Amino acid sequence: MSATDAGTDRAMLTEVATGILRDLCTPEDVVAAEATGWSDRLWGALEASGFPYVSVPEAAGGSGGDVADACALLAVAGRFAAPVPLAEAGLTGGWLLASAGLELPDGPLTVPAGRPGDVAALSGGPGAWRLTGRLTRVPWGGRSTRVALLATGGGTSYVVSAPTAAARVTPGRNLAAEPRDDLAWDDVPLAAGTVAPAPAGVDDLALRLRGALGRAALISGALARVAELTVRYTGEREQFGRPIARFQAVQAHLVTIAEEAQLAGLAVQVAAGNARPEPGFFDVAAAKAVTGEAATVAARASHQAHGAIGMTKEYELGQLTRRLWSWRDEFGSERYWNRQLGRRLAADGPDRLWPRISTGLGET
Amino acid sequence: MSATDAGTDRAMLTEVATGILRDLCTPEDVVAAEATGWSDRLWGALEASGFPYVSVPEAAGGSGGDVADACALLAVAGRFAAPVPLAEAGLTGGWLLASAGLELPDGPLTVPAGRPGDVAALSGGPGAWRLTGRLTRVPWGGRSTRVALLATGGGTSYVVSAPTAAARVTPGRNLAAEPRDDLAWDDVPLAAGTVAPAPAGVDDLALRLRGALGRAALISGALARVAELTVRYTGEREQFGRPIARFQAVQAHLVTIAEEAQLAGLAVQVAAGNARPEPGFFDVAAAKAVTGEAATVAARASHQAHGAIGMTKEYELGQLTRRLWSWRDEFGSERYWNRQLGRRLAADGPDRLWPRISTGLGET
Amino acid sequence: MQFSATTLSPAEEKLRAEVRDFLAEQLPPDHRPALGFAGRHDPAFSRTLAARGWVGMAIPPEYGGHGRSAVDRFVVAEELLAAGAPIGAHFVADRQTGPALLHYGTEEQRRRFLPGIAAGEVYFSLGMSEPDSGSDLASVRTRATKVDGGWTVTGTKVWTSEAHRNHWFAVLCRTSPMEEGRKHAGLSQLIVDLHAEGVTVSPIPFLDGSHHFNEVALEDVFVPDDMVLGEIGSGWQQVTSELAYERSGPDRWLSTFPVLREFVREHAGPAVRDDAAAVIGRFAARFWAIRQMSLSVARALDAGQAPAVEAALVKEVGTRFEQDLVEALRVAAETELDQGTGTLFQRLLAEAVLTSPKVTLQGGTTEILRSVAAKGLGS
Amino acid sequence: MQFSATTLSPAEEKLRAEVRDFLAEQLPPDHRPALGFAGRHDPAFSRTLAARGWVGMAIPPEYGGHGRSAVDRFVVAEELLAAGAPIGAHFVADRQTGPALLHYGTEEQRRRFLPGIAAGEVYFSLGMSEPDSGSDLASVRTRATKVDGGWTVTGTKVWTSEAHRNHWFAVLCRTSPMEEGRKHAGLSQLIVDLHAEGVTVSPIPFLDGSHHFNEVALEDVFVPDDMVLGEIGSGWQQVTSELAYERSGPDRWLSTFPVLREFVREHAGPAVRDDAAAVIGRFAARFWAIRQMSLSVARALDAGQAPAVEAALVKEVGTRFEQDLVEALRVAAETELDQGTGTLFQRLLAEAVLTSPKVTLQGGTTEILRSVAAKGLGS
Repeated sequence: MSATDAGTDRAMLTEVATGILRDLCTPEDVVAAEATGWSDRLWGALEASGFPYVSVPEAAGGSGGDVADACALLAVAGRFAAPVPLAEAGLTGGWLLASAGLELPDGPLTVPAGRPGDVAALSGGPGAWRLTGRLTRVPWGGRSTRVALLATGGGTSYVVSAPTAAARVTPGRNLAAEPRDDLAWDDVPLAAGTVAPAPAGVDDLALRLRGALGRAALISGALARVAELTVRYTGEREQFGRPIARFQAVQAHLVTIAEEAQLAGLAVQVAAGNARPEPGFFDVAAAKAVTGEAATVAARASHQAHGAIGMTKEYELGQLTRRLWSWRDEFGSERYWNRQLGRRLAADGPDRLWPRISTGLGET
Repeated sequence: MSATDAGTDRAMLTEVATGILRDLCTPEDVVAAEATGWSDRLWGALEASGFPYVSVPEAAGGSGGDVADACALLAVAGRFAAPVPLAEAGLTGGWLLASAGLELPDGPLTVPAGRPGDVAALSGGPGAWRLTGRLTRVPWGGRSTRVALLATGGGTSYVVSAPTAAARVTPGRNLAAEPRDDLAWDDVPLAAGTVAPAPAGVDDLALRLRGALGRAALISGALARVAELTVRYTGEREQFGRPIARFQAVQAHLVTIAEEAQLAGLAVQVAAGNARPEPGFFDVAAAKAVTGEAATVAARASHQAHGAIGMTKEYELGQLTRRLWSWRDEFGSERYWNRQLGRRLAADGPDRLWPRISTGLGET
Repeated sequence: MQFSATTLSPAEEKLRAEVRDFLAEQLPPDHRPALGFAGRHDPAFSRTLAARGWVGMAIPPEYGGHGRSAVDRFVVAEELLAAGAPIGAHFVADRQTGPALLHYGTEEQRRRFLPGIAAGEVYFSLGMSEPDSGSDLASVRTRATKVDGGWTVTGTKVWTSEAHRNHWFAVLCRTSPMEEGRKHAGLSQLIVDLHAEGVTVSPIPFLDGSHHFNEVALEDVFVPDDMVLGEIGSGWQQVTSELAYERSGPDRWLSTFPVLREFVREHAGPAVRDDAAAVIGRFAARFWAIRQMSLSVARALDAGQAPAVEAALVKEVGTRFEQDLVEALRVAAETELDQGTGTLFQRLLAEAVLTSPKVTLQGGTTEILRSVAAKGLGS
Repeated sequence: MQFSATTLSPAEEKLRAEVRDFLAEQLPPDHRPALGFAGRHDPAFSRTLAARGWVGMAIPPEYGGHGRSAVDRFVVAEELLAAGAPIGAHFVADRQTGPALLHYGTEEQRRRFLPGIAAGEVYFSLGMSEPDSGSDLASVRTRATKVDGGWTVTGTKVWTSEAHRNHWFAVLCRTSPMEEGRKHAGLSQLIVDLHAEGVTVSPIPFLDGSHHFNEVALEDVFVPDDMVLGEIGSGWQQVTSELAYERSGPDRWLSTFPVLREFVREHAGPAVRDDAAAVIGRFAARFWAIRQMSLSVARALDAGQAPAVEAALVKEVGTRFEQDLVEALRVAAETELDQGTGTLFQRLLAEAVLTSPKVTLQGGTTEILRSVAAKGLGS
């Protein structure tokens, strides 16, 4: 897939990605990958087509395209519950490395989740950098080749492509058994070409915004699928002699799910579409808050509408809702982003509130 | 009505009160009283039967009975949306005066709502006390003869029976048009026998707990009536050829209302029954929080089940819900009490949580 | 069913800026905002707005209107509502009656009514609800009997907004007896002069004490043949499509916005409490997202689509959202409510608490909307 | 419908104190609490508890039980649940099968099963749900055919809790063909040995990865006549009254209590944040009030009443409350969830998030309960 396609034809991008995932990421494949949270075959196919580095410029070794392309791709990944670190690649880790002119690695790349207490510091100076750091719950941390991170050295901020082979790994997982591993480096020497000063605007907040937008995109895709599954199930399943979708109580669930799924999908589309090139604070905060709440509300309604069948670990619904329950908290929960957003809006004052809500133009 | 009856036969007390209110406080009477928030005829009848000072000992000029009797009476008053300051009489104002050995006044008595910024201070000393104070949103403040309040003088706390005739009155009202007036005294001389030192345990918190319990009792009575009205209306009203109570969506509302009304009623019964003689902090905080939330949830569901008819000012439902929307905030909203309660429970630590929830014995 | 993100064109943004400038001139900084389209009936404001071309935007120029797109109308409506402008006089005629006349009216009716509507001078009410008919419109009992040159109408309509101030109302009535199994047949719409002989308008005092709704009794009211709207016998189809117009506009989710803005005013500055900040952020985020849904319906209408399910979803989510907002602000404020005293925020909140129950009932209850939407989802 | 406040007698309080002392001895201070009655299957604990007389409390002494009141059972159950004790082995037999055998069983069946149940040694599962039958129990397809000396049963049951660990299950099956208009007739209950020939138990892995539920396939399983529970043809009536037992006990609202307690532990002390305090206070207050509702049902049962509507209300409000609690704690915690790492609170919260969807489905869905309750309210 060439960069031009990725940038100009988002529909084709999602179509191709959907094709690959439909073949290689069936619900059975997702169940099979559960033990490790990882599908080698799927990652290989995605890598071969250049999907991990969509939105990273071709000049930097990526596949081209923009933030909206990356989010469209992540919505597809969310829909299929893909057990690979796609959100950690181009939109976040790839962006970070490319922004500093560092090389994209072979094999999976990941990023820190920006959790309280995470630290990364450099010592030694140019040509002899050494990394000491401790990062918690890094997505696919133990499975990745490198972690793209920001570290301070002598008061300056650097982008680092840190080798996971040199880290101590303490495995963890989220509710969907996706790897979330603690990584620690103790005074580890870094190879030449893996450290570079962070350009202006490339900082913790910018990375956090991209991380949050990526999770919002995954959530929106999963919710679209939850909505489809629930419509299908309630249309087929009969009780008391008619499809349960005819009962008012079930209709209420269906409508709730549809609303939340649509709100989530639109929020991500708008936030991603407004990125030029960086995603804006208001857009991302609002999109993550809206998708987080949507995940909660729609997951509850879909389980209620499905009844017992939805709670088997193998049924597709459960694969999706377990991810929704995890992704909503990662890179900031809805409460976190609501609070951040509210602080900013309160600081801006009442007369800027409506202009901010009503603009679709991505002011930050 | 003798004190013995009031104390020993709560069922008779509520039966007699219900009889009076059924006659003198019909929905039409409540509408008619709306302009002033006051029914002279009803107050006269209640006074003649000794109802205002239920729970104040006979020795102090009251009608006897206990806190649970007073709350049972207030539940009846709430049910009929009675436009008189019954909750401000025996349970709160009467208790305050009697506790300090002061005389109960002729005519309505009220108490401060304990709002932020309220102040009351004494100067002058025994025999020549003077009052300076500013109280906001005092229930029936302008309509009452006296306000029972706590004021500080020379570092000591006193109970005062303050004359409203000497106060500047700024009228206000709550959402149900019940008077909530600001009162101000500027260095007003107080008559002999209207000031006395506050005994131990008679303080702002104790008054606030009684005020909150009174509101909870009013709410529980109003909710019981809201539940009845909604069951009746949805059983009679037909749409699409059958009573709307047969639709699942309406059933959901009916069940919600019943649950909240029952929770509210039980919470008040338990909190009042546990008072021996003082209502406990946990009980009152929990009862006011539960009834406040119940008011919100049940009012919304009852309006949704009733449709348009519920929103005419004259229909009984609206008279009740407007009171619910006001009472839930008075003497501390559910959020206020949730927070106070949570602070206390957090301070007590995790191992005291279950014993505190499961005891019915009114520890404070 | 699909909502697609859309952004405003430069021309649409320019229109917005013009409306904002206009409102900044027209509304004093300390004006008490109206909550929703029914908030205040102000003919002078309606005429001034019309003079700028912002009433009758859906009406073609040959009838005195402006032939503007659904998105342009959306932009004007959202600015008016966010500012709490007093649009109660013309809004129903503009949103509902104008399009109905364009769809179903005779040429003569269009020439008679549309220019006045577009001028912000002719105001309509809706004559649908009756004492015994709520969501089940087919059960209306108002009856029109054919007489020479017209119809004689007898019956009672309730919840007729502003009937005491408006000029006309479109009355849904039975023009032939109900037949078993065909209860939607035999209904028609007549345009009735609210000042005609036999029409008695009585107030229905609303919860907050305001006079907005009325009972309108019709006793042998003569309605000439040329005041029949659409086909005799097609009233139910016409009215249910009218309900669709009501569903997804900014009036369905912006009514209580001014209360949030005033809450922000009370908490403005960098030292906002965590829980107040969380409420502000949550509702700002949802306003932003719901607005996108609603805007995308307008865009779809301009593209010639018929997004009925989408419109029902927007209304269902929007009106519940309005109530949730009021409740969340009430909890966060921890204050006592009084319509007459306190800060502007406190007074608006009191008004919103009293009026918000109606928003999930107008234009199809939550339950009806869910049924419409759920059926659409399954197909 | 009426709930009345009730307090515990000194004897009942003494029982509570004994149970608390027992649990303090049995459960190490750092034990991971089980969430709800299905939380952990521990035969040793069940036997120890039974030795204290706290299993089979509803069973009369002549069958090895203790003939205690509903309130006594309530007190024991709430203490066990609040402490997160591992009661999964005996709980269903104790709550459901014991009373069913007392009501419907033959003298022989009672003598055979009740002493073992009361000893905490004989465990039952429930055989109601099938792949195509959820709340609509009349649609079960498992079929029993009369043969010499008994019945041959064929069919598949799903969601059979702990079938891989328990001894028996009571199977609802069709013993005569469904007749049009009488779909509840022709159903019966048979007591089936989970280790009988033709019984195959396969795990249904639950969302949280645990093995609790099973599919139980029955292929020509022979059940002797003396294992028919109650009357042939009365299965539906028996089972629906069994559902009533399920409805209002402490197991319906206490499952997630240990998560709240651990949240308090994380925030213990005088400097608790406002929003954490508000969550703690809100849920403590509702626990206190819901407990009173549930207790009042137990008291009514002891007074010989049949509070079916009340029980449905308690379950409906209680199970939704459990889910609300989990969600509110999740929001307040602002943490990522992992069943295997973090503090005890975090691990329990992760478990609760994964398991809480089931609580509004077991023992009658929220929708069914609302229908039961709403009908009762109207009468």
